[in-house]
Amino acid sequence: MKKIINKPEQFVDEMIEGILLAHPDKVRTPGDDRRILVRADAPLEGKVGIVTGGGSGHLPLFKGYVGRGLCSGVAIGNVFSSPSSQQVFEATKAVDGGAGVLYLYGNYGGDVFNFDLAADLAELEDIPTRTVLGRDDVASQPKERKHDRRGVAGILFAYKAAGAAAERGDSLEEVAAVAEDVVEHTATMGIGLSPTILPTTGALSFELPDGEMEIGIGIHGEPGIHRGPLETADEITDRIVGALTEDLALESGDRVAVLVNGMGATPLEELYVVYRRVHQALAGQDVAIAKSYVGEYATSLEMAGLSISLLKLDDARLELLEAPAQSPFFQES
Amino acid sequence: MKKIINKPEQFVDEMIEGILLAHPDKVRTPGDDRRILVRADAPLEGKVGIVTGGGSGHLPLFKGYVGRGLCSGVAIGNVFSSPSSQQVFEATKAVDGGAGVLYLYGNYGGDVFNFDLAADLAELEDIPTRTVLGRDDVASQPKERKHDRRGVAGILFAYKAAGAAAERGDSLEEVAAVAEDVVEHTATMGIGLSPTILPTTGALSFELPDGEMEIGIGIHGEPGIHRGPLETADEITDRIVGALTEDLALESGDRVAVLVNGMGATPLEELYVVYRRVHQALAGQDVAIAKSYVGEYATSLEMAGLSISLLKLDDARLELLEAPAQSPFFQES
Amino acid sequence: MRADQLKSAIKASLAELVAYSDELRDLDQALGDGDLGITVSLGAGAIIEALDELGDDATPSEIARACAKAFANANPSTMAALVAGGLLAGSKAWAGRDDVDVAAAAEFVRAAGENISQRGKSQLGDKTILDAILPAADALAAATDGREGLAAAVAAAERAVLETQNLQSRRGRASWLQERSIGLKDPGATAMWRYLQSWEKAGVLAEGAR
Amino acid sequence: MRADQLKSAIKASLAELVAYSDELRDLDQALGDGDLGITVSLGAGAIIEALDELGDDATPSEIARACAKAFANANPSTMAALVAGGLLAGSKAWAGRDDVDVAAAAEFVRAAGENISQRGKSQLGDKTILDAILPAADALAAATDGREGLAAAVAAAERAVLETQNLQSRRGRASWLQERSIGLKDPGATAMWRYLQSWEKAGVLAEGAR
Ligand SMILES: Nc1ncnc2c1ncn2[C@@H]1O[C@H](COP(=O)(O)OP(=O)(O)O)[C@@H](O)[C@H]1O
Ligand SMILES: Nc1ncnc2c1ncn2[C@@H]1O[C@H](COP(=O)(O)OP(=O)(O)O)[C@@H](O)[C@H]1O
Ligand SMILES: [Mg+2]
Ligand SMILES: [Mg+2]
Ligand SMILES: [Mg+2]
Ligand SMILES: [Mg+2]
Repeated sequence: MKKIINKPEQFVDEMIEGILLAHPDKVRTPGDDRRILVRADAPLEGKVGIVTGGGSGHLPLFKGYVGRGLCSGVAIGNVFSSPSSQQVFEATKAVDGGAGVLYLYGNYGGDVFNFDLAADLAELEDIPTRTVLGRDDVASQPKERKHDRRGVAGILFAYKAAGAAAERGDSLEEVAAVAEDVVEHTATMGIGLSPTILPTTGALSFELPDGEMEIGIGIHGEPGIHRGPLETADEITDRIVGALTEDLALESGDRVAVLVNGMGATPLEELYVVYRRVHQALAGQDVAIAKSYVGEYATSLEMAGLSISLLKLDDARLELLEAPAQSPFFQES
Repeated sequence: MKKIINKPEQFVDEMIEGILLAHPDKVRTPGDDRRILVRADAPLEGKVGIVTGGGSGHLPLFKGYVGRGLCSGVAIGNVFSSPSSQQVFEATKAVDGGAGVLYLYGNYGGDVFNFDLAADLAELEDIPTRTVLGRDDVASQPKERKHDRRGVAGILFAYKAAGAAAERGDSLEEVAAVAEDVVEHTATMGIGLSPTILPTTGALSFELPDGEMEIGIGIHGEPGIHRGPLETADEITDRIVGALTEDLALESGDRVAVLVNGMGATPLEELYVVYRRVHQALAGQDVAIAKSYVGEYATSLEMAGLSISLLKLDDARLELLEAPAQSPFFQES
Repeated sequence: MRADQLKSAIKASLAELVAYSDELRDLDQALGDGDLGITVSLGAGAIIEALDELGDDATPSEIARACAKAFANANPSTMAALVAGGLLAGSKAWAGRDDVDVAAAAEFVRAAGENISQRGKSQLGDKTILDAILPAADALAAATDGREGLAAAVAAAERAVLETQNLQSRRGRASWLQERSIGLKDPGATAMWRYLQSWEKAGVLAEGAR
Repeated sequence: MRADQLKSAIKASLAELVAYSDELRDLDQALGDGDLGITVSLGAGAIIEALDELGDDATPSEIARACAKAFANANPSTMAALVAGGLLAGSKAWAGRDDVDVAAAAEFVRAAGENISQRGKSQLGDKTILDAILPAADALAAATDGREGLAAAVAAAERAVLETQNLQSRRGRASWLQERSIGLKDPGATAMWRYLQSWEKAGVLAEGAR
C-alpha cells in the first residue's frame, strides 16, 4: 500500500489535525469532536448557514469549501463513509446565525439518511433547515431519473453560488433556491484509469485491466457507462463534452462555467490538455466559457482520472460564481 | 500507460495551449514560440524582470509561478528537459523593463548551460542578467558541496521573495541578493513511493520494489540517500525534519516557513497528516512555523511521494513571503 | 418481559451478534464497501455501554431510544442511520409501556420497518434490510408466545435472506453494481436475520415468555 | 578544404550520423533520460537545413556559427547547449579563414573542448563528451594529412569511449547514478566518436587532403 500514513484508523483524525494546525485563522472545531469544522467566524448573525459533509478521501471536497462566501461548516466521515447525524447536527448548531441552515451535499444514501436525521434533531431545537443534493453525475442515471443521480465534482458550483447568496444576506428559501437552480443546470462526467486503495482494508475501489478506461466512473470508483481501451485525451473529452452538452441541452450562444477536475493521480498537465479540447469542442458548438476551473477540486484519494463539469450560466449564476470567496483550499477575489 | 494525452510529442504544446486558453488575462506568449510565457502585463517599466524555466512535468512548477509578485516569464522545455537558450533569451527580452533580468531556476546541467548561453545573448543586447540557482535538495549533496545541490520544491520561497522584491522596485543586485539569501536558507528533502512514466518513451523514471520507499529522491526520480521498507508518516517526517533542521542549523526560538509538497499521486490528505507531524516535530524543538504551504507546488507527473521544505525566516524574508502575489496557480493576498 | 429484563436480553443478544461481524464485513465487501462488520460490532459495543449507563428506572421506550442514539453514532453509515431511525420509531410505538411481549415486539419491528422504508424510499424486494424486517414483523405478529414468535421470525428472516440472492439491489451502494448484484446475499438483511438468531442463541427468552 | 566543400562535407557526415541515434538513445536511456538520440537526429536535421539556407559566400567561421545556432535550438538539452557553445568557440578560432585544413580542424576541436570544459565545469576523466573531444583534438594536431588525422582521431575517440566504461560519471544526469554509472559507455563521448566516424563513412575527405 503506497501510502504515507500512520495507523489507518487514525488517518482521518490526523488529517483534520493537520488542517487545523495549518489554518487556525480560517477554520475551527466548535466542540470536542474534531470531525466537525466551521468557519473561524461562524456563526454569522442573521445570515443563512450552509452545512455540507460526506466521507473523507476527496480533498479539497468537502472540508475544503468551508470559508467566506462558501459553506459555513462541515461534518466529516471516515474514508468514503458518511458522518453521523449527531455530527451534522453539531455543525448545524455551530453555524446557525438565526436565519436557518442549508444542507448541501452529494446524493449518497448514507449521507442522506444521516443529514435527514440531523434535520429532525435541528427541528426539535427550532433551527429550520432545507436540503439540496448535489446530483450532477450524468453517468449514474439517465435523464429521466435525474433526481437519483449521484453528486460529484460539480457541487463546487453550488457551493460557490449558494455561499455567495448566503454571504449577501439571502433568506434560507432563497439560498436553497440558488443551490437548487445551480444543481439543476450542472452536469458532470468522469473517467477513471486506476483505482483507489482504501487505507483501512487495503482493498481496491474497483478493478480495471491495464490499458483500459472506465467512462462515467463515480467518485468512489462506482461503475460507469463505458469500459474499453484507453483513448486519446481528445477522444475522451469529446465523448464527455458531447454527453454533457446533450444533457444540459446547450445551444449556440449559451455560456457555461467549466471545471476540469483531477481525481488524484492524474497530473495537472493532463488536465490542461483536456481543458484545451473542452474549449475547442464548446467553441465548435458556439458555446462560450465564461468561467473556468482546472485542478483538483474533488478527488478520490490516489485514483487516476478526471472529470469534466459544465454549469449552464445566466447572469445571476455567473455573478454568484464571481463573488469573492476564501477558504484554505479555494480562493476567488 | 495510464495517461490522458494525445500524441506524446504534442503533450507539452497542448498543455501550454490549455493554460493560455484558461488564463488569457494572466499570461501570454510574447512571440510565436508557445514555449515562452510571460505575465500579461510584462514588461514592467523600470522593474527587474525574473525569468525562470526548466523541463515540463512539474506543474505548477515552473510556469505556474509567472504572475504579479512572482516571476515575470518562463521558458518551457520538454518533459524533464531544459528549454533552449534562444527561448530563455526571448523570455528575457520580453520581460526586460530596463532594470535587468534575474535568472532564477533549479540547478540542473541542461538548464544551466542553456540559461548561461542566453545570458551571453542578453549581454550582446545590453540586457544585464544575474543568475541565482535553486539548490535546496539536501539529499543530493552533503553540506560541504552545498553549491552543487539540485533545486527542487523549495524554489517556491525564492520565487515568492524575489518576486516581491522586484515588484517593490528593488534593483537587479538587490533582487538577486534576496533570491540568493532565501536559497541559502532553504532546505528540502523528498520521499518517493512510485515512479513517473515518461510520456514519450513510456519508460519509468526509476525502479522501486513494491512496499519500499526512497528517501531523498529527486524531482525526476533521482536516487536518494536511503531505500528501505515503507515507514509510517510520522517516521518518515521525523527523518526528513531531522535532516532539514540539522542542515539549516535551526535552534530553539527560530521561525520557519514550511512547505509540504505533493509530488503528484499522493493525496492531499496524506500531506496534511505529514504537516501535522512537521508541526509537532518543530514544536518539540521550539521552532515556530510562521508560514505554511500544503499542497502540490512542484510535482513529478504522477509520482507518488512528497517533499518537505523549510525556509529559516527573519523579518525581511517573512515580509517578502507575505507580500501579495497572484498567478493562475498561486495566490497570496 | 420487564424493562430490566429487556435491557439484559438486548445486551446478551448483542454480545452474540458480534460473532457475525466478519460474515457481514465480507458480504458488504462484495456488494458495497465492507464496513458493515465494523458498523455492527462498534454499534453493539456502543449500545451495551449506553445501556450500562442507563438508570434502572428506564422504560422500554427509553431503552430503545438509548439504543438508537448509541447505534447512530458508533460508526456512521447507511445502516447506522436507518437502524437508528427505525429504533426511534419503535421506541415511539412503545411509549407508555412498562413491559413488552411478543405483540409489542411485532409492533416495534413493524414500526421500525415502516420508518426505514420511508426514510430509505425502499420497498420489499429492493434487496435491503427491509426484506428481512417485514417478514419478521409478520411472524412475530402471528405468534402468541415469545419463543415461538422468535423462532418463526428467525425462519422468516432466513428465508428472506436466501431470497435476496435472486434479487438485484435497488437501493444504496449495492445498486451501483446493477445486474452484478444478483447472486449475492444482502448484507443488511443478513444482519437482521443474524440479530434475531442472536436472541435465540443468548437464550434470553424464558420458557413460555409472552 | 574550401568553405563550400566544408559545408557539403558537414551535411554528408551528419546524414551518416543519424544512423547512430538509436544507439545514443539507448546509451542515454541507461545513464540518463534517453533523449540524446533525438537531440542528435533533430540537431543533424536542423543543421542540414540551416546550411542549405546559408549563402554561398559563407566563411568557415560563419558555417560553424550557423551549425551552433541550429544545434542549440533543435532539441534543447545539455548536449545541445554544450555542443552549440563549443561550435561557437570553434567558429571564433576560425575567424578570418577562407579554408580549413587538419591543423585548423585540430584548433577548432580544441577550442570547442576547452569551451565545453569551462562551461560544463568538467575535466578529462569526468566521463563526458570531453573524454572523446580532447584526445581527438590531440590526434588531429599530430597529423599533417586530413585523412590520416581523421583516422587517428576516430581511433583516439574510440579508445576514450571504451575507457569511459571504467569510469564513474561525475557530471550531468549520469552522475546521479553514482557507482551504478560504472560499466556503461558515456553517451556524449560516444556521440563524438560516432560523429568522427561519420566523416570517414561519408568519404568526404579527398585523398591527401590537408
Ligand atoms: N435505501 C435503503 N433502504 C433500506 N435499506 C438500505 C437502503 N440502502 C441500503 N440499505 C441497506 O444497508 C445495507 C448496507 O449498509 P451499510 O454498509 O451501512 O451501507 P454504506 O456502507 O453504503 O453506508 C444494505 O445491505 C441494505 O440492506
Ligand atoms: N558538465 C558537463 N560537461 C561536459 N559534458 C557533459 C556535462 N554534463 C553532461 N555532459 C555530457 O552530456 C551527455 C548527455 O547529454 P544529454 O542527453 O543532452 O543530457 P541531458 O539529457 O541530461 O540534458 C553526457 O553523456 C555527457 O557526455
Ligand atoms: Mg459505508
Ligand atoms: Mg535531456
Ligand atoms: Mg457498507
Ligand atoms: Mg539525455
